Amino acid sequence: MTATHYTYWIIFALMMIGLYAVMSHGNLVKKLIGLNIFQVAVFMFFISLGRVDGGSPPIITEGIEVYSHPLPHVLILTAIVVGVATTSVGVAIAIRIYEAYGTVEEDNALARDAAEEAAE
Amino acid sequence: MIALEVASSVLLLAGSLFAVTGGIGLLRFPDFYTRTHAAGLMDSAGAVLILLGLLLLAPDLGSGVRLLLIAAFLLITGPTATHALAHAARNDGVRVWAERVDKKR
Amino acid sequence: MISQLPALQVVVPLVSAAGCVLLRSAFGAWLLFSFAAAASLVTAVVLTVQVWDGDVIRYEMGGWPAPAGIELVIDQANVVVLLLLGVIAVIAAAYGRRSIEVEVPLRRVRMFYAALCLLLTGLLGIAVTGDAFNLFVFLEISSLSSYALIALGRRRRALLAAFQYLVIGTVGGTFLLIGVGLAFAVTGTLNMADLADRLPGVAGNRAVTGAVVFIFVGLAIKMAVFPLHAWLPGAYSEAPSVVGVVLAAVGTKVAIYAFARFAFTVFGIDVVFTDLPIGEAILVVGSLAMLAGAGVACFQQDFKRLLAWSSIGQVGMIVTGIGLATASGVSAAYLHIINHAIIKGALFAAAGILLLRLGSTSLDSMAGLGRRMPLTFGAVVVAGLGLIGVPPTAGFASKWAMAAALVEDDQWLILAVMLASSLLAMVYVGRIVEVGWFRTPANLDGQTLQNSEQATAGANPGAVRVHEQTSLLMAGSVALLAVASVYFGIDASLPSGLADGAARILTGGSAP
Amino acid sequence: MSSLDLAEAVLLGILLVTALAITRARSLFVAAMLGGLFSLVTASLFVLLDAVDVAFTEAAVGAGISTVLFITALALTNSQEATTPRRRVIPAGLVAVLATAGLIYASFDLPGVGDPDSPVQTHPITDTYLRESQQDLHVPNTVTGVLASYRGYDTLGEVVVIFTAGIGVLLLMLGPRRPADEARDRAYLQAEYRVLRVVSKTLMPFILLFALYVLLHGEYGPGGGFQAGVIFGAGFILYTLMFGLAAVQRVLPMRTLVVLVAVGVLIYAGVGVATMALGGGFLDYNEFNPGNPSGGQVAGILLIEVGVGITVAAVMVAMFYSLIRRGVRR
Repeated sequence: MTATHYTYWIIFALMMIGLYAVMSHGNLVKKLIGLNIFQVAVFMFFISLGRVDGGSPPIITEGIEVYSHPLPHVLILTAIVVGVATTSVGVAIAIRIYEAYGTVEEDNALARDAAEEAAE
Repeated sequence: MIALEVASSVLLLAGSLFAVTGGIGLLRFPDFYTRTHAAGLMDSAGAVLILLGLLLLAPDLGSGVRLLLIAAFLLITGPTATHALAHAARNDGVRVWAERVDKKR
Repeated sequence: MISQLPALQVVVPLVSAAGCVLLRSAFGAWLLFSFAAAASLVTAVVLTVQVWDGDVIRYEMGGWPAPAGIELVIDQANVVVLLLLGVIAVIAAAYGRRSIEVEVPLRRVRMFYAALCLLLTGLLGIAVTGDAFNLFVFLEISSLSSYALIALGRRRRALLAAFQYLVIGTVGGTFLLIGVGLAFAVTGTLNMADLADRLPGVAGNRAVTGAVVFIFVGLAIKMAVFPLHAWLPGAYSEAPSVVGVVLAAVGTKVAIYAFARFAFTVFGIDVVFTDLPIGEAILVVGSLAMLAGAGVACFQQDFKRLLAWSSIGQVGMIVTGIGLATASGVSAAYLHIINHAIIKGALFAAAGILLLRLGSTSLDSMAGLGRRMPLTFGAVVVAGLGLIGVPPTAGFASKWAMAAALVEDDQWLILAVMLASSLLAMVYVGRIVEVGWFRTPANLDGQTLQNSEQATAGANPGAVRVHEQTSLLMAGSVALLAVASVYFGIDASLPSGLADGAARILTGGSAP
Repeated sequence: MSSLDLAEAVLLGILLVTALAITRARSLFVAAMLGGLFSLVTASLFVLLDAVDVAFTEAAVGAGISTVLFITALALTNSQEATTPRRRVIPAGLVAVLATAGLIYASFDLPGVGDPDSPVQTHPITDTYLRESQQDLHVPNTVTGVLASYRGYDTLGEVVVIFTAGIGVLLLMLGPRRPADEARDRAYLQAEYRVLRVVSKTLMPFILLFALYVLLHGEYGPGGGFQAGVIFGAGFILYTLMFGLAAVQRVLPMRTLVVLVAVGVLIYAGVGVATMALGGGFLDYNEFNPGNPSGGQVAGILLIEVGVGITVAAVMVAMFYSLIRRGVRR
């Protein structure tokens, strides 16, 4: 273990904040924003795995010998796209929920469903 | 060479000063319009000065041209964004700050 | 041609999805989906024949040898899943023809089929890949398409169910990603076979433990293992009927396959079951799931919800088999994957017919069903007997195999739990029979099926009327699955042959 | 501590503060804008960590698309959040703390950040990607090489994810357009937005040109089909904002967009099918030019990047169309 582990720990703290935001908030949009923070923190973790001290971006240039590892970059490019795809579908569903329930608070919507059920 | 570096440092420092002033303005100014002004300053003057400072240190022509292009782009979009913000605020009926509003608090 | 089959298995439904969007007619989209489904089934059958003797087919994507490139791996452990997916896709194509027409507005039908193709692509992609990160990508394809499909359910709570599934499913997917990242950090590779080679070299590493835990928790969410099951009842019961059939039959099963793949071939029995108490944890969780799932199912007022809770219990039983980590346990788990897919497929398909004919799937509306719709009711009862595990149904065959595996491992307590859950299954299936056979039907006039969007718009001019006739294709799909669930109980040689082969590959220690 | 480490620490600190501010903010507009800031700072951090391609994408997607999506969602729903019920706080906190504890436990056996002897750096594929790729592909940007060739199948999956999201959003959002919407469009056009219109009209060709540059230059510098698609889509979104939906739809009707979405996917998958037909594996670009494999690789990479760009741009614009149509309906 070296001193450089602090990077990991801050990244983990960011993950924790994101995960907490996803689960503790009842507002659907806020949940999605929290999900974004959580995912972006995971992306940082991957990117930090590819880093080499004294390295350069992995674009081969004459005179440069040490490059960071390109694989994590490739993976995270894909993962970023997956993340935004999820966000867009989530936003679409949230808008539909607002139109159907008149609220984007999960608890209110659940309560309205329960009331509907009781009325039946 | 040294003259270039000094000139560049001066520009960079001036740019940073604008950025910091803009930030302080954003926090301390009393209403939306003055804050937008501060933010616009940060955007245009601060960023462009820093880019010019970097331009003096540019290692080759390619980077220099890119820096110039970025500066030109910022000079167009920065004020436009500020304009759009102020315009939207005015359409939305945001009031301009006046001294007496402050005294009431 | 034959050598390209592993890639075609994924590419055909993928291209069909794009084709569905380009076509101008709903019928054309249906034809294309049917073609994709049939092609998947045929491909899966040919691949099964090729690996029947225990061979492993490796396919290098882009011509790059692994681990630099991505490889597809076909062996006995995943052809079972491919076959199931093919069969269920074909059933969905036959069943969906009418069901989608009724439940989905016409202007959305083409894209609906495109989304079904994508769901199939995603699930097949998970099954064939030999790369840990690629598995994540295809997991997300299948998840995204299922979120959208579930949200199209007729009631507004489908939207809420889809959103809840989206949030928890994405957290699960991201957990998987974290786990893959940890494994990558200590091995430098993402290829499953290469991971399996290099992980023993770093045994006892805390990062490997972390990788195991995060990957398994992530997949457990997708598998809906108790207590991470919260998304399942809403998602399965509110989805459009055809989506319910596909998800209930194969949705969680593919995640279970991925779980088994990671447990046995990537990390290996030594790391997962010997060094770490994962096996014990799975047994505890699986037992709780069996009891909780079956227990809660007994109190449901809605047929689909009852079935969904029953699925949670059945998934518990399957993971218990995997948790034993013995050849007979894994074989029993695979057998139950097959049988449960058929049984639940039949039941959800029957529920779709009820929705069409009765306008509702509540148990109350099923009163007197035995007299009004004897054939559908008969299929429900036959499949229900399979859930309990009454001989000679397929459910009996897999429960018997599971019981034998438990006895072999001296897990008497879990055997008792399994029997108790079967008793509970008898209670909830009994309720359905009681309602359908002994209660008199309520007045059904004027009930309508409403699209959630139309309902919220206030007026509902386009509301679908209750149908007088059951479509032949839908009834045929249900009948086929119900008959299969009995046939595989009487002659279990095909499913047990497949399951034994899978168990041999997974627990025999051979590379993926 | 070098100046780079210092910059990294400062950025991480800003990220922590921003993340906390996001969870605390009651106004969702504030939260959404801070989310954009979070992504932008993350992009800067990625530059420090040598991941320029990822930084480019994160800035375009995280700070750009995601923020637009959230703002649209807020415009169509509520912008204030209710207070969090206390019963949610404890289980959420427990799970978050447990997950983080697990990660920190695992991190004690992780190699240090930047360690040149870590398993990741010493694995043979590192050499394949950084050295051998220069003979096999002749693509200096190894990220593009790995993305489009070695792991081209993953990237196909990525395009399919975008495609799926597009299909999903359209399925959920599409509705018929009503006469009242057209009237509202006209009213919008009469509003005073002259400065914005002139500026965006002037910038439009440059934005599209830049998108093409990013697409074609992806083999030599940061960029590629995905980033190009985002920029291209952003250009059209800007134009829509300034001149209204009706004006843009004359150039790019919804039906054309939907076709383009599928065409991009078909180009990518079609390249794979073509290589199969030529006798190679799926996406084995060597088959395009058996005499000169690296030439075939460059051609294949360019083709699939075009497919990616088309799908991404079309999906973005289609999503935006369907979202703002929804807004007009209300």
